[in-house]
Amino acid sequence: AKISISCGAVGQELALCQEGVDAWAKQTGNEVAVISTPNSTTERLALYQQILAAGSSDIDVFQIDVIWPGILGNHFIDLSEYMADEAKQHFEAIVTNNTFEDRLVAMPWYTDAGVLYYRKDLLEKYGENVPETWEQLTETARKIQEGERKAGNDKMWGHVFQGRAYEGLTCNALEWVVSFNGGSVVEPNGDISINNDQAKKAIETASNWIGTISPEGVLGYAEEEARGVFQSGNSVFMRNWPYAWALANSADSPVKGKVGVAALPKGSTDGRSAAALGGWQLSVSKYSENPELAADLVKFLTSYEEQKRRAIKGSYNPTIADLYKDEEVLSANPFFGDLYETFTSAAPRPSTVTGSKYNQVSSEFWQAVHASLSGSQTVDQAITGLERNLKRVKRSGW
Amino acid sequence: MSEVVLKQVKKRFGPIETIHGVDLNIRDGEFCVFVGPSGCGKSTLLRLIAGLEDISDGELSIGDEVVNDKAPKDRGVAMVFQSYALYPHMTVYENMAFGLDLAKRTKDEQRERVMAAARVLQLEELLDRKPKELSGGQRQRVAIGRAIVRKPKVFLFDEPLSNLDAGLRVQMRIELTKLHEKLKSTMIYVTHDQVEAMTMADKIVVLRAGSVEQVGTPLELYHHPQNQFVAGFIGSPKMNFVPAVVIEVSQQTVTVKLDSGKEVTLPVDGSGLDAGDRVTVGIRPEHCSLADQDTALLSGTVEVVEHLGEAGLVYVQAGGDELFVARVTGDTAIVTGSSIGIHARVEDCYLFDQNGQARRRLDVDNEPLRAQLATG
Amino acid sequence: MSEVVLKQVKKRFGPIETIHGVDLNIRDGEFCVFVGPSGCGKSTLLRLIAGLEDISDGELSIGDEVVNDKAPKDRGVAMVFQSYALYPHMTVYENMAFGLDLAKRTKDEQRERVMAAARVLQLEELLDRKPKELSGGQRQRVAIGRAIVRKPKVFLFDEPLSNLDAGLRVQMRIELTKLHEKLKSTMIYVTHDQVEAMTMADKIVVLRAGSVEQVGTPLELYHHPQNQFVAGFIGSPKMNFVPAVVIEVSQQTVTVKLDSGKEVTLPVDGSGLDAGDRVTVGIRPEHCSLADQDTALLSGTVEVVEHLGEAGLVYVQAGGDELFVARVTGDTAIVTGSSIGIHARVEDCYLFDQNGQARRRLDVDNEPLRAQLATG
Amino acid sequence: MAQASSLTRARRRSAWLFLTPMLVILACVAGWPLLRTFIFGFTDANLSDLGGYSFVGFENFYAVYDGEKFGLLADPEWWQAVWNTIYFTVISVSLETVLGIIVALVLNQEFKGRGLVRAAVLIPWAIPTIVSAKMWNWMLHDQFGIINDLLMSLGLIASPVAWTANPDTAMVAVIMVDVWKTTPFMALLTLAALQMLPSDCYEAARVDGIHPVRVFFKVTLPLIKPALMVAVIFRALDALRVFDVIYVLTPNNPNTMTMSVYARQLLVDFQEVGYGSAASTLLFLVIAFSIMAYMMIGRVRLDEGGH
Amino acid sequence: MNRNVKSLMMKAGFYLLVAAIVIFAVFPFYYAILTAFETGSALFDVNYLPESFSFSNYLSVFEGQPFGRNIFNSIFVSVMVVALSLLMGVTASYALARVKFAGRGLLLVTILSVSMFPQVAVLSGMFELIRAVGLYNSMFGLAISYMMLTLPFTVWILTAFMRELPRELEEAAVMDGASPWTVITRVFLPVMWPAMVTTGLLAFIMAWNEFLFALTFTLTNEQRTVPVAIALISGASQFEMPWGNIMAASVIVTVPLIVLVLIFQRRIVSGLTAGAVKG
Ligand SMILES: Nc1ncnc2c1ncn2[C@@H]1O[C@H](COP(=O)(O)OP(=O)(O)OP(=O)(O)O)[C@@H](O)[C@H]1O
Ligand SMILES: Nc1ncnc2c1ncn2[C@@H]1O[C@H](COP(=O)(O)OP(=O)(O)OP(=O)(O)O)[C@@H](O)[C@H]1O
Ligand SMILES: [Mg+2]
Ligand SMILES: [Mg+2]
Repeated sequence: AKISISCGAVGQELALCQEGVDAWAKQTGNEVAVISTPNSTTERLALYQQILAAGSSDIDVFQIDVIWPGILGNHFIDLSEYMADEAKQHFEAIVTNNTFEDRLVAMPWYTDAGVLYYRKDLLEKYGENVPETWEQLTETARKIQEGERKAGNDKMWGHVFQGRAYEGLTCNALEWVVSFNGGSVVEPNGDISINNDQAKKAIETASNWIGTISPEGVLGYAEEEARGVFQSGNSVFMRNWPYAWALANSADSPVKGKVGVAALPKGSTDGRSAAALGGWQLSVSKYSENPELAADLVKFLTSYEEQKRRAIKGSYNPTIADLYKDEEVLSANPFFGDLYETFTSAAPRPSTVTGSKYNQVSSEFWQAVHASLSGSQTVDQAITGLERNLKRVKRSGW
Repeated sequence: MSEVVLKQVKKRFGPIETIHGVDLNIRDGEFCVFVGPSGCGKSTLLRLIAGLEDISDGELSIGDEVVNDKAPKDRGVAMVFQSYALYPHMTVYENMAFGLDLAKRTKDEQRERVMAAARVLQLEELLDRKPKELSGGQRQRVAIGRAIVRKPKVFLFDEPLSNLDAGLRVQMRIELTKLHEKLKSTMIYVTHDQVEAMTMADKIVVLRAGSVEQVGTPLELYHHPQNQFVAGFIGSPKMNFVPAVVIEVSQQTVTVKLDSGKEVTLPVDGSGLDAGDRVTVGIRPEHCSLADQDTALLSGTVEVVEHLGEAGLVYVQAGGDELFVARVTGDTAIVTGSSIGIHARVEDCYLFDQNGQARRRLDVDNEPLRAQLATG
Repeated sequence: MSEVVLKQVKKRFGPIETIHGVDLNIRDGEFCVFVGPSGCGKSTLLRLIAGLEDISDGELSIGDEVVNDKAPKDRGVAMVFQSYALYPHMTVYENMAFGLDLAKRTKDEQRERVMAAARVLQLEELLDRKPKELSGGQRQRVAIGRAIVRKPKVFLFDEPLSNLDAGLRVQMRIELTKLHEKLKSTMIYVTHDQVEAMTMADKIVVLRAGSVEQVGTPLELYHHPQNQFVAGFIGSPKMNFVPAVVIEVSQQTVTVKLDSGKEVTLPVDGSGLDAGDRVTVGIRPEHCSLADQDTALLSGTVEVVEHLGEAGLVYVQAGGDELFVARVTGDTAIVTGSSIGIHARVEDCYLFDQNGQARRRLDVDNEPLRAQLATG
Repeated sequence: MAQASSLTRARRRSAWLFLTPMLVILACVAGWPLLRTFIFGFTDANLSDLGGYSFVGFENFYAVYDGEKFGLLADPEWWQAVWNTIYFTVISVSLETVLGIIVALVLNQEFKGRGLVRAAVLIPWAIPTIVSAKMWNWMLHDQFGIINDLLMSLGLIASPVAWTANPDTAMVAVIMVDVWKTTPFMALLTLAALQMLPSDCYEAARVDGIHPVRVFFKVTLPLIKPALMVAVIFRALDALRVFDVIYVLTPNNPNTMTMSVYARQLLVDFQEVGYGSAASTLLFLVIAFSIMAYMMIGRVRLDEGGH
Repeated sequence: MNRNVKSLMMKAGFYLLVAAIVIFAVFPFYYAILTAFETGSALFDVNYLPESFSFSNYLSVFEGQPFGRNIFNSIFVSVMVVALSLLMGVTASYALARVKFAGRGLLLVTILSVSMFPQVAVLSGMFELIRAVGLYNSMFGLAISYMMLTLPFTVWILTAFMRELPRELEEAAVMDGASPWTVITRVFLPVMWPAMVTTGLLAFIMAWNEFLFALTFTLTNEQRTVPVAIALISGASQFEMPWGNIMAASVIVTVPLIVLVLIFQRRIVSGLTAGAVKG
């Protein structure tokens, strides 16, 4: 039979997927068509929505973002029928995230989490440690920024992150809020928890960065803009995803060899270090003509061996805990070991509980945060407004 | 059969009626000339016949068939537009061949016909030019060429020779007459040129402000205009009008007294006229001769003398509002300011009643008599 | 001062030279008429003077100043285009007022001038119409109106009256003449109308294929054409050319023998001519009279008789390639097919040598004699 | 002229014949999608389960529950979007029109290399919007963007401007990019209009010594007005529906959110097909109203020409 | 020689204006070309002149996806859309511009109203439609759906231009026995070249650059058009934006359009109706 799978856009990701798929095809004697989808997640989601809403069987296996199980869950089959056991080997947080209305609608494929990049050389130069708390980060950043500027680099900034009003800001802000023990905006039980002092404090802290240790432009930054600043050597810290590691250390990078990666700081000493959970899953469309075969393909692709291959070849973070102890994997990606904690305890966005309304929730959230950061609203106003809006969105329930 | 018959044809542009119920009967093969003042509706009439404008009211038939509702291309007419309307993107050759091409003539036939027309119109050297590279007269000839290659049943010419020089105009006139004789098509021709109208027409239609004033052969119009308008319109320079009072009416003559005091007896139909009626005497410039001041009909001071070469025109202040014009020989020695007397034979004079209607001239119809006079 | 002087002016369109070195001197305030066959370059000359076309070679000055490189607007000219060139989106009023606006005229003055022009041109009722709602002649009058409201130093008129009826044309002619007298502007005027040319011009320029053939006053051209072309071009119907052989040459006369065998002695300058030379005798139609076949210069059968009303044209097959045309009275009784003899006075004949160059006519200049003849 | 001659009727028949293919295609292609949007506007349809919707009347537009107002008409964000859109449209279309005319006038002149310049001018329009918007995003970057660099080295600004992030400049940036991108559209259409002008009345204007500026305003502009008006209508339509530029440059920024972005957010991001369709319908009405107003004010004649 | 100085200054001013326009229009494209030569961190530097000439970005565009095929698809679809739009646009605009009939204005407004819905709003309906007629994942489906974008535009623009043609031109053709179709094809079209070329070019570019429909109505790389192909280009991971490649791809896809403009702009010439009518 013929199965079609959407995975990745053009490039290395697609190539890796193709290899995996080919292996399965050879093994089972089936035919698989790999369908590439846009690199941009929003465009990818829009495309999926059209295809799924139309009940089209054109794609059997979908590669979905970690926040989509709730949005698209209705269109996917319950994978626990096929791989309940396998699911147990994967990080629990992700599996929970992928369980929508008691159905395992997606299998974890690879994960992602926010990390803190820092300039080893600069910290050393100013005799600072890697910050443990946001407060320390602020201090250190300010000090180094001032010092460097005096030394002539007037483009120097302390910290860059994703401040543009988009999903990335939700991740960033969620990390701040969680690290201050401010809850996860909407709790797993459906309660709207954002209006609390800890959360406000978290956002307040970040707001103070703008114009001091972070350029005003950070309000328009997504991942690549931030990386641009950091990689040009113009920032001490950067919050980003692990992908930036390889790039920052690439041959022509001005900061090659001067970069360190750490878990994100805690809110305060009693807070926790929180990284937003990212990553991709595989789902099977319920309109598929061959759901069993498709599920089998998913099983194959999310298996230990396949994830290992991808980790080694493409630095894709596995979702199976054991792989973080695998020698081969570790030698290919030394910082996997350091960040194991980060990956396992990554904070999922409240996407599963809010289901198809997640995007609305997220949008309200990033707007409120963006408003506070840009100073167009006080943190208090923004958060109160956010709570009200979320209640409105929730109305009769998620 | 390509008789063109108009019955009470009217045309309105929006609220304005431009053609007020025209009745006209143009026989098959006839050469019919439309004349009339600028803006009187000549072009509009042609466009109605061509089918380019809807007839607001009335009936138009071409060759026994009512064509009010027929598309222009089914009427079998060709037209030379007053504004030429050449195809700007086509060469002269293509412009002329276009209609033939559409009629699915063979390339050879097209070439033959176009070349023949080009020869007649002296356009042979310009066949590859685009309209914008032509002079005004050349464009006009292309427009003519486009119509004549098609050999339709009915030709409509809207001032086709107006931009040609006199010599060429004479040649074209002759060519069109030849064409008419050869094709025997019906031709309807608008012109402002008296010579064209007089020499080419089988029938002249005089229009005025959207109505037909008179229809007739050229000489009929010249000799027997129905009213002052037609009398003034046919003939160049135009007829002089001299006010007068009826003195005596007999069966075959009317005696009038001109404002100058002179009394003349004109051989015209006097029925209905009474002594004392105000009338107008018409005298054509070409019928004037110089005379002693006492024998002359009129006399006055010469205001302007125009020398045309072949003739001279003398403008005399003879008491009326307008100057009196007399045509004299080209070598005239009359000078401005001199006093002259003007005479005209009574049988050359026209008489119009108060309403501008002409009285029938009795002498002119007497053909044997006239012939006798002429040779005498 | 708005003298217009052309010195060896040439114009090429691409590779084709259209104007071949024209020298011309038009005095300030002069009324100069350009005539010539269709396509000879009249419009092009006007456009060169207006500055609409670049002069390829030579020098053009207006009022003492070389204007080759001056923009049209700085030349102080107004022009009536052969193709009218009206602004399609403006009403008649706006079309006429547009040129005035720039000169910062007050609205009142504009209105006054436009209304005056409209009155003269009989456009008063059409002031609110757009060009596309006008008849051909009405458009042409708007084009004239646009030029005359401006009162420039130099007027350029390109066949401005060609689409008007005879009556209106006479009126316009008079109005333009009046305008000329009032403004004393230099006027350059292209026309195909013999009457216009003869009556309006101070000076006529005869063009032929891009070159000047002759420049002179109307009567100069009529009586002393420099060559056969000019002779044929001035006068309508055109001059008849009869081949002949020189028999005898004296100081003041040349005796020639026509192909018909008749010998005539013409009062022309014979210097340079020799007995036996082939020459051409020119006889204008209006100088012909009927004569007995034996006293006549020529005789032949009548092929066509055209009745123009005021005159008749008789086309006679007299042996040559072309028909011989004679102008007779309007009431002529000559009929097709009859044999007639034609006579012309020797002092009315023209003589051209083998190259078409005219021999000086000695009699015509003798003004007292002619005056005597005329009144006699 | 109550009743037309059958000549006119035949002409009209052939006119309808000519119109038919276009109308059929349009009806086929656009009929169902538009109707569907319109209908969905009155339902509570959701993308996650498209089949199960019910009609809710005008609830998507306006409804009151427990004293709290719901629906688009009660949503300040919607009104903000409407205002943003209209602001954006008026400014950018005006700028584009003026610049487009200037560019067209230049391209209308004869000069060496005109063909190349014409091609060059069209480049902004030719680059896919998603690409060009991203490109501008890059160029407008506050730290390594070339625009800031340029302006700073020219001494026009003292410190880098965060063009897309700063609420004050976000709209400026968006308008700038849009003007850059779509001026060629206006320019090209204006150029076509200029080239189709009847040429001879310009000669009259030249001889009459009328100043070129005046000729432009009194002759050229009125003559190209019909084409220009249509070009402006389509530019305005596009601007009123603007999406890509804003979506890429300043996504989710309430200062630049337009009606289309708003509708797209509902339809795609929030999966609220019903609500989103209602927004689209409302958007349609706003556009229709704006365009009608424009055609009224600009005296666009729809019924001109022909006989 | 005051005048000469003045005219020289005018000329200089004119060319300055031309230069300004060209720079304004081309600079971002130039920047794209520059970027396409760059790799890695060089992207984050501001430079005005190329510092390296590496064609690796151009080459890698063609790796991993059938970019050549995508270009072909785009050409195919765009040509088809332009041909159909112009064909139907020109006939419809003849009817709308040159025949008076009741409801003409209304019809025009109706046609226009098609362009008043945002593209996303019609996406779903169009998707259903395309699938229903079995044209999903096919060039033809795409072309049909683009008609919705280009037809109203073409019809309106051509109508506006067609109205301005001299009436006598049509009449002359009618007298020559031309049917309306002949009038359109053999008389109007040749003098409408500037308008046709312009609308054609604009419609071509619209179709060429359309993204949303192209993305949604095609599934496989072999059927996709260029903008989608560009959107598919990705870096080593989800977040990395492979600027060099994207710019290279953009440059590649813009070149055919430039060539197209260079070829067709010759047709945008003035004075096509010169000499047609008098008055
Ligand atoms: N489209 C139109 N709308 C309104 N009036 C018009 C229209 N066309 C012509 N007219 C008017 O109708 C009258 C007749 O016009 P027509 O063109 O038939 O005149 P004409 O006799 O040909 O004159 P000319 O000798 O000047 O060409 C004119 O007064 C003209 O102004
Ligand atoms: N743009 C052009 N390109 C090439 N040849 C041209 C151009 N314009 C005019 N000509 C040619 O130049 C010659 C002179 O044209 P012009 O218009 O001056 O003639 P004209 O004397 O005004 O004739 P008419 O009395 O017919 O108006 C003609 O033979 C014409 O074909
Ligand atoms: Mg007329
Ligand atoms: Mg001319």
